[in-house]
Amino acid sequence: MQPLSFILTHAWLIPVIPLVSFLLVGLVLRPISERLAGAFATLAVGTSALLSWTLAYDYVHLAEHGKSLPSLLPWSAMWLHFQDGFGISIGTLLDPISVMLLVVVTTVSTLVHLYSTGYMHGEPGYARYFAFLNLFTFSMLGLVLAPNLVQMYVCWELVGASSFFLIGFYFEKPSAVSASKKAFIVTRFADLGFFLGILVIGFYANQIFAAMPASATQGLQPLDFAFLTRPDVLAALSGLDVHFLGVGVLTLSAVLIYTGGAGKSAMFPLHIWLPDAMEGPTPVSALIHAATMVVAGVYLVARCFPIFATSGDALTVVMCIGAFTSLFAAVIGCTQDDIKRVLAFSTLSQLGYMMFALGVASFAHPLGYSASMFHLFTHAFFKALLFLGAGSVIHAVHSNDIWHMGGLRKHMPVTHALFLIATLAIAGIYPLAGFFSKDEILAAALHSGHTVVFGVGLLVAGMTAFYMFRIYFVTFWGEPKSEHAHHAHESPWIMLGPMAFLGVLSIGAGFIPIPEWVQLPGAPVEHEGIDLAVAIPSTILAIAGIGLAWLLYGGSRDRVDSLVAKLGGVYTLIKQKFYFDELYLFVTHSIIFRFVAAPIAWFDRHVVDGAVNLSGWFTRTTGLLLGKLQTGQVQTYGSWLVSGAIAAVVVLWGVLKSGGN
Amino acid sequence: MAEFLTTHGLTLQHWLVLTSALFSIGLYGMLTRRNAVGVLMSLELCLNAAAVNFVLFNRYLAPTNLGGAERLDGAVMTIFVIAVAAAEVVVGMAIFVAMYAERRTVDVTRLDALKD
Amino acid sequence: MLMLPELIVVATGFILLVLDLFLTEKQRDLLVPLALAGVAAAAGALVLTPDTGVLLGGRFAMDPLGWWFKLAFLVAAFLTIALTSGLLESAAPEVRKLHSPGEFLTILMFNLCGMLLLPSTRDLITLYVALELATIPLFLLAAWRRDALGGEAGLKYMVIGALASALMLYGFGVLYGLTGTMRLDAMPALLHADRTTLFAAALVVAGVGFKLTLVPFHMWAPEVYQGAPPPVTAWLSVASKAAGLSVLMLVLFRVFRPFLHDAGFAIALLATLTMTVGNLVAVVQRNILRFMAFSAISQAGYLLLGFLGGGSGGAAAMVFYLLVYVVTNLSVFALLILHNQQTGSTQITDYRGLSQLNPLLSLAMMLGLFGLAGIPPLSGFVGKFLLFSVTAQAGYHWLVGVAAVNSTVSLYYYLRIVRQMYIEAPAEGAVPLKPGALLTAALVVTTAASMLLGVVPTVYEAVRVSAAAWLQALGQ
Amino acid sequence: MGLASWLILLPFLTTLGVLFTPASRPTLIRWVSLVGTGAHLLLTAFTTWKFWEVASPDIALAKTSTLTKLYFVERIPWFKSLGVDYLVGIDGITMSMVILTSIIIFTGVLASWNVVNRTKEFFALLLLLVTGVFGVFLSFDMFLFFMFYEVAVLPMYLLIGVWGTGPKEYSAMKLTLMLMFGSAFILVGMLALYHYAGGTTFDLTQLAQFHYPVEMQRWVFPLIFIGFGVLGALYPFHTWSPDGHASAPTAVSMLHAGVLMKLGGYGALRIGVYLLPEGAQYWGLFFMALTTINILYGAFGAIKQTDLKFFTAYSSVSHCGFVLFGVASLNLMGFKGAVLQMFSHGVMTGLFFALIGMVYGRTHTRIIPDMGGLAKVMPWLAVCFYIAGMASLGLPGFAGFVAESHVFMGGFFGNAWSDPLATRVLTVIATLSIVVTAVYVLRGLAKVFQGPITDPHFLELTDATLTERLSTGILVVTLAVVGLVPGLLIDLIESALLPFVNRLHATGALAVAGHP
Repeated sequence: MQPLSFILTHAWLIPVIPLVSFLLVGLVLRPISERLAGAFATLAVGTSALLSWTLAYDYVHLAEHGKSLPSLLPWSAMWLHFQDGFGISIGTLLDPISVMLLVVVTTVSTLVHLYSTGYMHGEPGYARYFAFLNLFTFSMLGLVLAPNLVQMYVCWELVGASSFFLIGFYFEKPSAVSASKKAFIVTRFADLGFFLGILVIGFYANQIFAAMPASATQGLQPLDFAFLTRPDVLAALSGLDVHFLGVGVLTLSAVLIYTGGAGKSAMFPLHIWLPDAMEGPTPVSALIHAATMVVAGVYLVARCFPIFATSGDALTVVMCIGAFTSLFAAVIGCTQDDIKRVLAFSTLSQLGYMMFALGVASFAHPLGYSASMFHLFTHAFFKALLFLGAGSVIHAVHSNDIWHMGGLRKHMPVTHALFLIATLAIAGIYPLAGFFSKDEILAAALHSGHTVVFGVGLLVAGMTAFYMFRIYFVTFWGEPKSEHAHHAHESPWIMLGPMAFLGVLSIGAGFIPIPEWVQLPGAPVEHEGIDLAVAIPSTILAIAGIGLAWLLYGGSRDRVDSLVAKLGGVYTLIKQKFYFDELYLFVTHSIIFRFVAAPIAWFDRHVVDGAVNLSGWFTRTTGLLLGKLQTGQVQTYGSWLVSGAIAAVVVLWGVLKSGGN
Repeated sequence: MAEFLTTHGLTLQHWLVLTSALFSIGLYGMLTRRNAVGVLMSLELCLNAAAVNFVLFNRYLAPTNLGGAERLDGAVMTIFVIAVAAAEVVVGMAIFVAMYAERRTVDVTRLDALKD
Repeated sequence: MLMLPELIVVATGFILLVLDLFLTEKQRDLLVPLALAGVAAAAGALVLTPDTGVLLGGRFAMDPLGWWFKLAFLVAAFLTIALTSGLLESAAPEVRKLHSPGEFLTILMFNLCGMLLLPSTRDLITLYVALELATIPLFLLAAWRRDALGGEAGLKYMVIGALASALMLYGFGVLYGLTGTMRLDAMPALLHADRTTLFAAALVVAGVGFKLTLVPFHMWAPEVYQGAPPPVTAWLSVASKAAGLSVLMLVLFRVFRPFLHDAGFAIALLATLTMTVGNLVAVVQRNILRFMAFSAISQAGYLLLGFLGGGSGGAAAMVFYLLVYVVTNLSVFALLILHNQQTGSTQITDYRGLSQLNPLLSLAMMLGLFGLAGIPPLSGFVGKFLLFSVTAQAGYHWLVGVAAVNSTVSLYYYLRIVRQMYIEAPAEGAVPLKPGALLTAALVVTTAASMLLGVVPTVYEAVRVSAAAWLQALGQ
Repeated sequence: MGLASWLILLPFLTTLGVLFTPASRPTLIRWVSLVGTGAHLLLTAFTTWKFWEVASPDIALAKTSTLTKLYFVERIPWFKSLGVDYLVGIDGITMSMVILTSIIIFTGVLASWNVVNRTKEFFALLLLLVTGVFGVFLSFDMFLFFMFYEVAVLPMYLLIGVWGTGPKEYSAMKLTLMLMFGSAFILVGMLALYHYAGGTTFDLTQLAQFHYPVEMQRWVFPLIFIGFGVLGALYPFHTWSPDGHASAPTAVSMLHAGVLMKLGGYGALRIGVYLLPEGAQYWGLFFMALTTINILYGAFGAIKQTDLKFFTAYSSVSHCGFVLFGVASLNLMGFKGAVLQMFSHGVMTGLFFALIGMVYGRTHTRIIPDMGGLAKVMPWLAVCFYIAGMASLGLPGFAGFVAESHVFMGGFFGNAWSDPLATRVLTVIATLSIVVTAVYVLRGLAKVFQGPITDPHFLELTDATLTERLSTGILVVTLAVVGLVPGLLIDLIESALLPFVNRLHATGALAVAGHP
């Protein structure tokens, strides 16, 4: 094998550049000039993007004929040393999925940075915004390149934190503040599962690791993916006769790790934070809450896929929850009025798609794995485009409510065209990107024998087309419904440029042979072209969805209103997102805060501290009572003295008779 | 003298009963007399009971196992006790007089300015 | 030669008495330096005195530990006189002045002499006489100010003192009867652990307990401490307690040594009771003299711990702690006397804001209080630590716990005073205290000693050597 | 005189320097303190470097040793007949704690720059306190250790009582008494240790070679652990902490939460586990359970607090629980986690209290609901606060994560003497705190710094001054450096902790049956 190229051995540069830029922008440039800070940050991420394209190019050319792409660890260093034979290194793991995501993240991030220089122009905290974007990019890249669970977890938390700061960017707005808290806490809760998963698997992997001869574990650590996904290790793990609540170690840890992924990827029932996260600036939503961070969960499952696949049960969980989420979110998406929230629910739905795609995969039928990654790839572009388009619209209309828009296709033709492309892409219309990946997912579901899931997928495909065109029609067609909509202006080129670039990718990404490159290691190649048995029904359903949307929303609002009236309570239930937010609020505030936190605070102040004060009181009171013996009567004192002498006699008799001789 | 006592059946025990009784009466007096002078007198009883003890033990027990000057230790002690008791009474009376000048009473139960 | 310190003290007493007759009011100011010189001379003589030797046919003897006790008495006397100087001099404020300085000092000297004799006594007669000499003059001193409170204090002290001495005397009598000898050293071999012996022991302990303010023989203490003039209280709290300890050591180590080990539980009980009651009641006191009384009671409880196990380590710990206690307690009393002398108050709350008026004096007082509480690096800590260590060595781990918790409680009340001095603001119109030269010197000496004893091990090591030699001599 | 002694002496000399500076020149007093503590920081850096030079070749040795090797040992016989020595030395744990203390006191002096009332006494007491702290960390003679321990605790009374706020006398008294109450337990345990070993030495290194009877270990260990636990805010002996911290002035809170509370964990480890391995084995699970309560209880308690200082104090209860939890988990990772957590919590909570003081100095309120939107007017403080908050909820990249991950790994990996299922369940319960912590930290900070400005007066407030920036900056950088390059600290402490583990194993496994 030829020596690796410079960028492959120095892949760490890609995340480090944004990190350095974050520090520079945050500490040095921000006070000097906001514009400069923004430009610098953009430039830094751009450099990373260029580097990752170069890297991807070099990496793809590593493939030898007939073989899948190699998994490389060109650089790593010990970071956290727990005990002998159990440490955590940091490094850059290069394999098909990480390289793919590297490209996606840096590309979208660069475009979002560019877009933001226009979108955020004049906002207070402009430089802060870019600093956090840089931080996010760094963390996300670190996550992507993680060669072990702990680095993944570390970066996982960091993306969570940067997401928190970006959602709460408008920190004077209470809704933004609470949305950011919610996002952080919900994902944190999920990360607890992830962390426990690491603990569980770390413990047993460490045992297995220690039992192996040193030669077999050369250069590895127990939590490295390279170790954990080795067949012999997996066999040993699944062979362990340790159960907790009837669940084996492997399944338990897989499910726990999945919990983390489910939190980040907002799977049901941890989905509640994502719609609220739309309180952040729209470019942030595009980058973090559509294209990159939220797919980290999918990425995690893909990364640990051999563990899930060996467990089997865990994969079923992934599949069921993924399928359910995709349907659930699609249903809610049909009723929302906030353009960004609709997009958020669509993101949820698409993430569910990716998840169940992984769920249906197996070593025998690895197609779902490739399909999921493929969909992740394409989705990043068109969803980012949708968000940026929405941002452009919001920028013009100063509102998120689709019912305040309307007729914008005339005022904002470029935005309209690009938005339409993205909408078609997500609806899965040939030959746009979404079609290919969605088709592959459905095919994977069908071919692996999961017909129910396949059915759900089809249904969701149709619904996706429906609700996406719903917002498209309401926003861009009809009459302007507000003063702002009348006077809307097209956005500047600094915003349109990145959108156009994404538009090109939304059209063309389907032709990039991701499934060929991204193969489940150790499984047979199962890639096939377009399967008409899947493509035809899905396209039909998509078109049906578009048609329905046209029917309902293409013209006046009356039809919708009458339909809503007919649906009645069901509609309200859906529109209120099945009252999940309220449920969570109830559980946290009314149960945990009121019945756990408040009683503990009370208990501490009154019982525990009360006991301390009581002992003080007791001391004083005893002192007072004993002091009362000082009556001032000398003869009483004399009596005490005499009785004391008598008592001494008695005690001495007792002690020396019993204890002595 | 010794023969007289022993022939009349008086043993050490009898004497000890006497001194114990004396001592107890003294104690009782000290703890119950309201008049300070009465307290002092009771004290004398106590001290004297103890002093008599020394004489008794000297008489009955000590000479049997000791020689020389120490044979008289008990009696010597008694003399010292008497002397000390006198000193004690003197001091006590001095204080009482001073007290009386100040308070116009020597009732010990009314001396309770100092207490908690 | 062996008795030289005592003789010097007695001589000083007589000289003072006689001089007093011939001096004018003004000239009497010379008496204090004279008394100090006498005590210093006695101390000098003590240094030259060998620490073993016998006089008067074995009725008086020097022993290594007795030497330390005598040193403690002399140091206490010297410091007390220095602290009292302000009240004895003719320029003192009339209300709080101690009249007839010559007589006062004479009586103090005789009292001191009695105490000096105590550790050297070797038979019941000398012991009794010395003990009474160490006690009776105190009644007078307590009632020195012939006001209502002083008189009451003196009377109560006298009544209880007489009662205690009667009990003890009775106990002595029983001991004599049991052994037929007055010689303390001859007794252990003749005693058996029968009920009568224990009865005698209990009576003796009750008598000594009065002097050492052990609970429940302590009840006179707060009253007397409160009613007596503060310098007398200071003297009482250190010298009388030292005298009590020396008698108790004499009795327990010389006479009842065969039972000492087995009586451990009784001692532990007495110690627990003493420190606990002393501490608990001290917590609620408002008068600083009463407060010091209860504090002193609890300190006696700690002292008692040294008897556990009956080893030389315990003896050394007690003597060392006694030395520490003498200087530390007197350093506290220095300020207390000064404060009382210049404000007339004995209320704890009247110390408020003192640190802002007299920062250095307050610092000294705080260090003294912390020393009493046993806070390192003050010597009080080392002293307590040694006692606790003895307790642990004797196997009474629970008692270490009790004592340590008691220390915590005691810290509470010592901190109450610190709080007044440091945290509260001074009262309107409060003026700084103006200490005299002698008092200042005494304060410096006590404070320095209370710090150095804990840091420089020389004194402790010397006491330890003495104790070992002493116990070895006893064992023969 | 060697480095170890200088580390103790320097703050003491600074104390004297302050005492001999006239009270009428407060600025000079501040500068004397700053220069003294700054010099100490340099000395610490130098010592660390020296230590690293001499200690790093010995790491391999530690893997099999049952005795922690000391460096820069100085021994001067003191109370010879008792076997008390002036014995100071440095090992990895000590070194890391000295670094922590040195940083905290330096920043603490900076944070107290605006103490105007009785400046001289304030700084003198502060420096005296810190002398005691250094003494505790550096001494290896139990007598000396205990002596310094009390020296470190007592000045707190005056510092809180005189310069505090709110019910300061009550808080100061409660704090002092509870800590002294704890030290009563320690004293009992210590004397037992001394006498069972023959009563000839207090030298920890020599006592460590003595094998105590198992029965004795079983009753002494809880005394030691609880005694030190009081200072380490062990439930239910932690209630001095909220009141004390709430009343204390800024630098005192910093020192107290940052350093003094560490003495608890340090003592439990150094004396409890080191000398009484079998006692530790017997009680490990019990204390793991108790500290699990600690962790969650503190965290839940913090949710409902409205005073920023109470809030931080409860959070400290929770975080100090991690320290003791790590100690109780009886394995290398747990021990390392405990020491790391001591360090990280020290810095983090020091930062917290420094910031609270700064915010309070501006808004004159610490009540969370009264504040809002402060990030707009004091961005520096807000950023630092968020960093402290993120560090406290264990965000990777800061020292807290390194420590917590060790502690949890340690707890989950368990030990041979506790029921494995129980330790794991307890660990899982304890990990819940990372969510609860996020809840209270974010709720609290969001209210204070985010949202609309609640009081128009706030608009006139200013951001951090230069000294404030310096002190907070140092702490933030420390948090980040340890978080990003944990090896710096881990390598320092690991060789010191390996013998602890070896000792536990050398005693031979005891029967698991008969647990308390």
